[in-house]
Amino acid sequence: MTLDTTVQIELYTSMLRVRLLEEKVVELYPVQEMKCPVHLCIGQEAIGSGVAAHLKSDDYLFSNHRGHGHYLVKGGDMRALVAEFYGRTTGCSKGKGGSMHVIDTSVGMLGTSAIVGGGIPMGVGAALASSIRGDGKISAVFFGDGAFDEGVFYESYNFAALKNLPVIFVCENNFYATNSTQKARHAGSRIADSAAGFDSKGICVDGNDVEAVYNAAAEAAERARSGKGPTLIEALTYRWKGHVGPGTDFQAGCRPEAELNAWMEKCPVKSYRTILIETGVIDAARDEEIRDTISKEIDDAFEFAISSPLPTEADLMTDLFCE
Amino acid sequence: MTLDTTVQIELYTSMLRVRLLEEKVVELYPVQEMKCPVHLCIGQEAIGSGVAAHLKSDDYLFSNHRGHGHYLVKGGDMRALVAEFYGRTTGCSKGKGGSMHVIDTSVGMLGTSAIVGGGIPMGVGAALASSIRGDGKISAVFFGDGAFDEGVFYESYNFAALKNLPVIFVCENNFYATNSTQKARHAGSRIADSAAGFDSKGICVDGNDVEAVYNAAAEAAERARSGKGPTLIEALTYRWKGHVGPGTDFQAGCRPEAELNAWMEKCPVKSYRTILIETGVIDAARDEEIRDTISKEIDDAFEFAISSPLPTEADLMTDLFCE
Amino acid sequence: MPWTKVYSDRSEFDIAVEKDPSLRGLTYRDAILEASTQLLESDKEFFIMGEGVDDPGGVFGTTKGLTEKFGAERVMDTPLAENGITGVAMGAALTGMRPLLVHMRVDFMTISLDQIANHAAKWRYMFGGAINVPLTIRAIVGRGWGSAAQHSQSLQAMFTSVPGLKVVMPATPYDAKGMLISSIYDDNPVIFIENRGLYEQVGHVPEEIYKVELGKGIVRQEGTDVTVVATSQMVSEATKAARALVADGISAEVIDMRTLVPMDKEIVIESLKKTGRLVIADNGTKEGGYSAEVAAFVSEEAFDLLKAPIQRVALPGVPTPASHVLEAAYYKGADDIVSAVKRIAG
Amino acid sequence: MPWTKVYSDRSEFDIAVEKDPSLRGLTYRDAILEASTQLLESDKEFFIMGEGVDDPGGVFGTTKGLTEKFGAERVMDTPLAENGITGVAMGAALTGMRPLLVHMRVDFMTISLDQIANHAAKWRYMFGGAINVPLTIRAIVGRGWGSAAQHSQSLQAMFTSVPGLKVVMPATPYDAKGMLISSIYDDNPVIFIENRGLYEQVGHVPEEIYKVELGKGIVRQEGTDVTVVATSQMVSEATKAARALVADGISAEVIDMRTLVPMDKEIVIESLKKTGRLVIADNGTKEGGYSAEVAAFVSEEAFDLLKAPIQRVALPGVPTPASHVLEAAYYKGADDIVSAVKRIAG
Ligand SMILES: Cc1ncc(C[n+]2csc(CCOP(=O)(O)OP(=O)(O)O)c2C)c(N)n1
Ligand SMILES: Cc1ncc(C[n+]2csc(CCOP(=O)(O)OP(=O)(O)O)c2C)c(N)n1
Ligand SMILES: [Mg+2]
Ligand SMILES: [Mg+2]
Repeated sequence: MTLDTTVQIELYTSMLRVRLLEEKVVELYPVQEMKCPVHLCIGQEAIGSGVAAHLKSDDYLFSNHRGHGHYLVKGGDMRALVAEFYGRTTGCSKGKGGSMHVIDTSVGMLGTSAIVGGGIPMGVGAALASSIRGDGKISAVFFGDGAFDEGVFYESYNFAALKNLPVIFVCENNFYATNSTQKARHAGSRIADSAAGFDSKGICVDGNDVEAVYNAAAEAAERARSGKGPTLIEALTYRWKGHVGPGTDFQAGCRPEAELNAWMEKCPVKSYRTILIETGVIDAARDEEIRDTISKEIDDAFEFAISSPLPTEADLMTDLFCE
Repeated sequence: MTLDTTVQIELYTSMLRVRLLEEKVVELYPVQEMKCPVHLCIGQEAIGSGVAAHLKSDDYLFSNHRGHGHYLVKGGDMRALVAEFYGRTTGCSKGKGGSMHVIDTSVGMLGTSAIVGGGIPMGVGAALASSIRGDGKISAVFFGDGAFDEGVFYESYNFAALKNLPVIFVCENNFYATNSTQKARHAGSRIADSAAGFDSKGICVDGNDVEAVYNAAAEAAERARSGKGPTLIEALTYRWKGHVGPGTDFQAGCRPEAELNAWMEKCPVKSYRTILIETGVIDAARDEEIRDTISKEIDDAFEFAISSPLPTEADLMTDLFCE
Repeated sequence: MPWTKVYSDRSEFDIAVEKDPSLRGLTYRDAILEASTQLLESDKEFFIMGEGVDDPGGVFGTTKGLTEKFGAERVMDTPLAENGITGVAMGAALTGMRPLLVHMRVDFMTISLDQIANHAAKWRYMFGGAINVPLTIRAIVGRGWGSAAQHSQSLQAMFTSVPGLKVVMPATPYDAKGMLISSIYDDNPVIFIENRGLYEQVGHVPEEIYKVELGKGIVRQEGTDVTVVATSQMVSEATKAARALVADGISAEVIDMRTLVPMDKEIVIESLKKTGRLVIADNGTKEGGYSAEVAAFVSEEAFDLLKAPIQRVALPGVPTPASHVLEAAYYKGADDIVSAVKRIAG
Repeated sequence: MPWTKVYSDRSEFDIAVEKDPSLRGLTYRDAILEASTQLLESDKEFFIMGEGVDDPGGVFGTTKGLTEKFGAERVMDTPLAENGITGVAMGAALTGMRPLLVHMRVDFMTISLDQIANHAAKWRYMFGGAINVPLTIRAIVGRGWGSAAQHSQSLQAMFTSVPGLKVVMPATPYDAKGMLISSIYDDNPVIFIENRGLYEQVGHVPEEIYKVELGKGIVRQEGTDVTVVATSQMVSEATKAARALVADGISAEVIDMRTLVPMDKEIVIESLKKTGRLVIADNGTKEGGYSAEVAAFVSEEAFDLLKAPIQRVALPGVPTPASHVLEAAYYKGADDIVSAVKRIAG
């Protein structure tokens, strides 16, 4: 299916926005003013962008420790995100969560769990709520191949399929959980196929091809909205940076450098840019324009964050219970 | 494959022994001297008998709340089992476990967990130990269709398949977890098929046909002993009594009476007896003889139990830690 | 007030009704069922899920008939997948619904502790108050019948040790209903703990929907010599003990904590001002149990009021044994409270 | 004795070595690594499993290089499946092997609490002593760097509240090695808790295999005015505090509990006989924490020795916040111990 150019530009912009934000984090992290671990999704941007294109603002999204991208593509406020990296009161979590815990309820982004697999059942629960209410909303939940190891994935998928809930499971298979390969953890190797065990639908897709992801998500969203239950999207991709932090990890022996290089060749942003330019959807000038707009937004967000107030000791005991 | 008559008689005797023991429990339970919940396996005897026929005395077995039969077929001491029902110091767990917690380490029966699914990873762990030691032992772990709901099943099977461990997973699918049907809990319906997701082997078998179970277990044991990893046996069967206690449950609306009746027609013990008599493996007299021997053993076990001492208060604080 | 009264058995309540015919007797079990029914009737955002909630027996009777009445979508049986299902309930709560998750036995909640302790308890704080978790989990604790180690724990301490969970243990039918309703309408995760030994207990329960404020203890029996701080089923044991102690000339004040977290420290301190002596009666394990926190806070914040050592009446530090002889030795009751009081009473 | 000494920083140890060149300095991290290495070398029944144990970084360095040296079967990376893997380790232990399961962060153990609390803790008692569970689980706790609510808990109270688990928290490199070896050879399940803040700490560690008996506390610093009972990383904070208090003319005795369960009550009581004053310093949450049990047992069994309220220095009852400002306010140290001592010191 050929996409509308508006959609194409949106997808490109969405990916680029995540990429440039993350690159800014890479640039500024060494200053040590973002005093929390950061898990970057550089190299994996196509997945969130392709899926989120099918989510309405009041649909739900749940994510994990590697959640900056998901937050942004769902429409989360960038200023509040960056302020959270900086531990400020203006952060989306008032500085209490840090980079691993970002939220924007105004756009249905209901949080990220840094416990591997922890967010999955919540996505199903939000879908259950929609199903009971009959409000037509759907949920998407993002998790890694590591989360596929966890029993909670199995329990959650079974429940979603059993009850035909409107939820999209998006497994970003980057072949590693920290430094442990998928082979070292999974007896089988085809994550998407496991949907068959639940008499449900699995789709394995090139996670670096944003249109492929878009198309898979279109089908999944359609299934969700029409009462056909969950879909398991397995999107194959690769993380460029180390598991945590702004640096690469091959030097430390975590992964083969050649493997990284091969995947960098398949950069989702760059390759889509090439396609869009080659097919005349955008030209270099338009690309510059898009980048410029994003860069300004990012600069503004960082400025906002850095100039925002830090919490004070008095904030320590607040926010535990809702009165 | 036609079985050796010795094996056939052993299988028959093994099932009958479990059946008669359980029937004795049914008879005496109302006296209220067995002061603990009992989960009877009447109707399901063929599974344990068929599988255990392939286990050596030093192979391992793990079981669940419905474990009397597994204990017996593995060679567990009957006196100690019954004494445990009666909460005596001579019980296999010195009265501390009750009917749900029986053990006989001398025959590799390493315990039963009453937490649904709880025993499954232990069976895998024992197999891991055998694999590390290279001692040639295998493990069998028995669990119900209810345990298939639990993430721990998934995690355990994945690990066993990943590491090619010598373990047999025996799922006794009696279609109910307490009063909840399999349909109400599983999105898929073919438990055995789920082994495919782990690139492993699943076998679905008529759990009321002891020779069918025997043959499936032969294959599973062979796989385990020859380094081919786990096998998932799904044995279809039915529980005759209520989930817990000696009575039937259809009166309370837990299950359709007709369903029970249909399954009672397929009684594993009776139908095998018919086959053995029809094929001349045993005659009525031999059958009587077998029953007699078993009945004596059972009477002896109950006498032993009832005449054994109860614990005293002083026993309360012992056995927590090994000094 | 009729609802502050603890009736140790049915006959006591019958006598009370003779005196005051306006009293409406309901068992603890039926109080839970009534609260659930009324919430289902009145609030579309409320629903119930749990293993066996649609069972003919209905989780010891507390959910009996609800699925027939309200449908399987609002009173939903679930697979045996405690961690996943807890996360599902939590996810629904995050969208603003008010799920009630039911566990037949608290023992199974250890499987879902990740969702409870790492997620439900932390979600609000971790996101700086941006979202609430109006999830209530009913946890049934207490003595079985030879049920042994894995089916009769009382794990309140596991929950009270995690900041972010409200933990309540109503001791009377009146409170069971009122506190269940309050828990559902509390925007925080609440662990609602019921001792199954209380299900047959009868007390006055108004027919209408009402709330009992969380976080407030209540004096069940006034006294001047010793304070007995009790939880759940130990409250009626404590009232029995207080009655027995009269014969020894000892006046015991019985406080029903009702809510374990947040703790009503004030009510304990006020009582100690009178009595100066403290016995804590809880049906959890003694070492590391909830009774430890009560003792600790008093020894820290109200030490000067104490005239004698604190005493704890709680379960010994072993798993529950099966044999009835051992079970009898394991569990504690009014006698043990009486002994504890006597050890420190003047 | 050189091994009873707590060196708050590297320079202190360097000075000690100048005086006694026979001292062998090792970090806490390397002490764990050395114990693990020697056990792998000497005992075929011992093996290690856990997420990332074969990582180039080696679980904060504590398992570094072991897989290369001993093979992936004896030092085994595992899937992220904490409950299942715990059961697997337990199953191996039931056959008599001595597995060491490693958790990079204790937070993940909530997922496996069923296997820990319902199974490992209960298996021996529940089967009347017929079988042992020689399983050791290393749980890493403590402060991160903006790691927030789900990656920096100190959940010792979750384990101490369940009968059947031994719980240890070595505070020095010497004890880390000796207690790890003792834990492995203990036939009971042991939760071996390490505060990552200790990894860089250096102390004397003998080269040979040796054991440090579980269940015994140790006096790290003698004193006469007040007893500071501390755990793990709070031990060095307490020694610092004791040193600071000298200036105020206060002599503090510092007790390192080392083993939380079973608790060495004797050592606390003996100290209180001298001091009559108690401060408890633990890096878990205060409410419902391990510090509560210490306070409770003292107020119950040694009340008459107390001359002043007990004080607890422990974490406030909220999840760990991320922002460094809040983190700084959240964690406790020597200063807080000094203040607590001063509040009650005569
Ligand atoms: C339950 C749990 N176990 C372990 C960890 C430590 N941990 C954090 S992220 C991670 C890897 C997760 O891998 P994956 O799910 O594939 O996501 P990715 O990092 O590749 O995006 C691990 C092991 C954790 N946070 N939670
Ligand atoms: C984790 C857990 N959840 C719930 C229960 C309560 N329970 C005990 S047995 C049982 C049913 C188990 O069904 P299945 O595994 O099919 O075994 P069956 O009883 O049919 O033999 C349930 C729900 C439990 N013991 N453990
Ligand atoms: Mg990954
Ligand atoms: Mg079943």
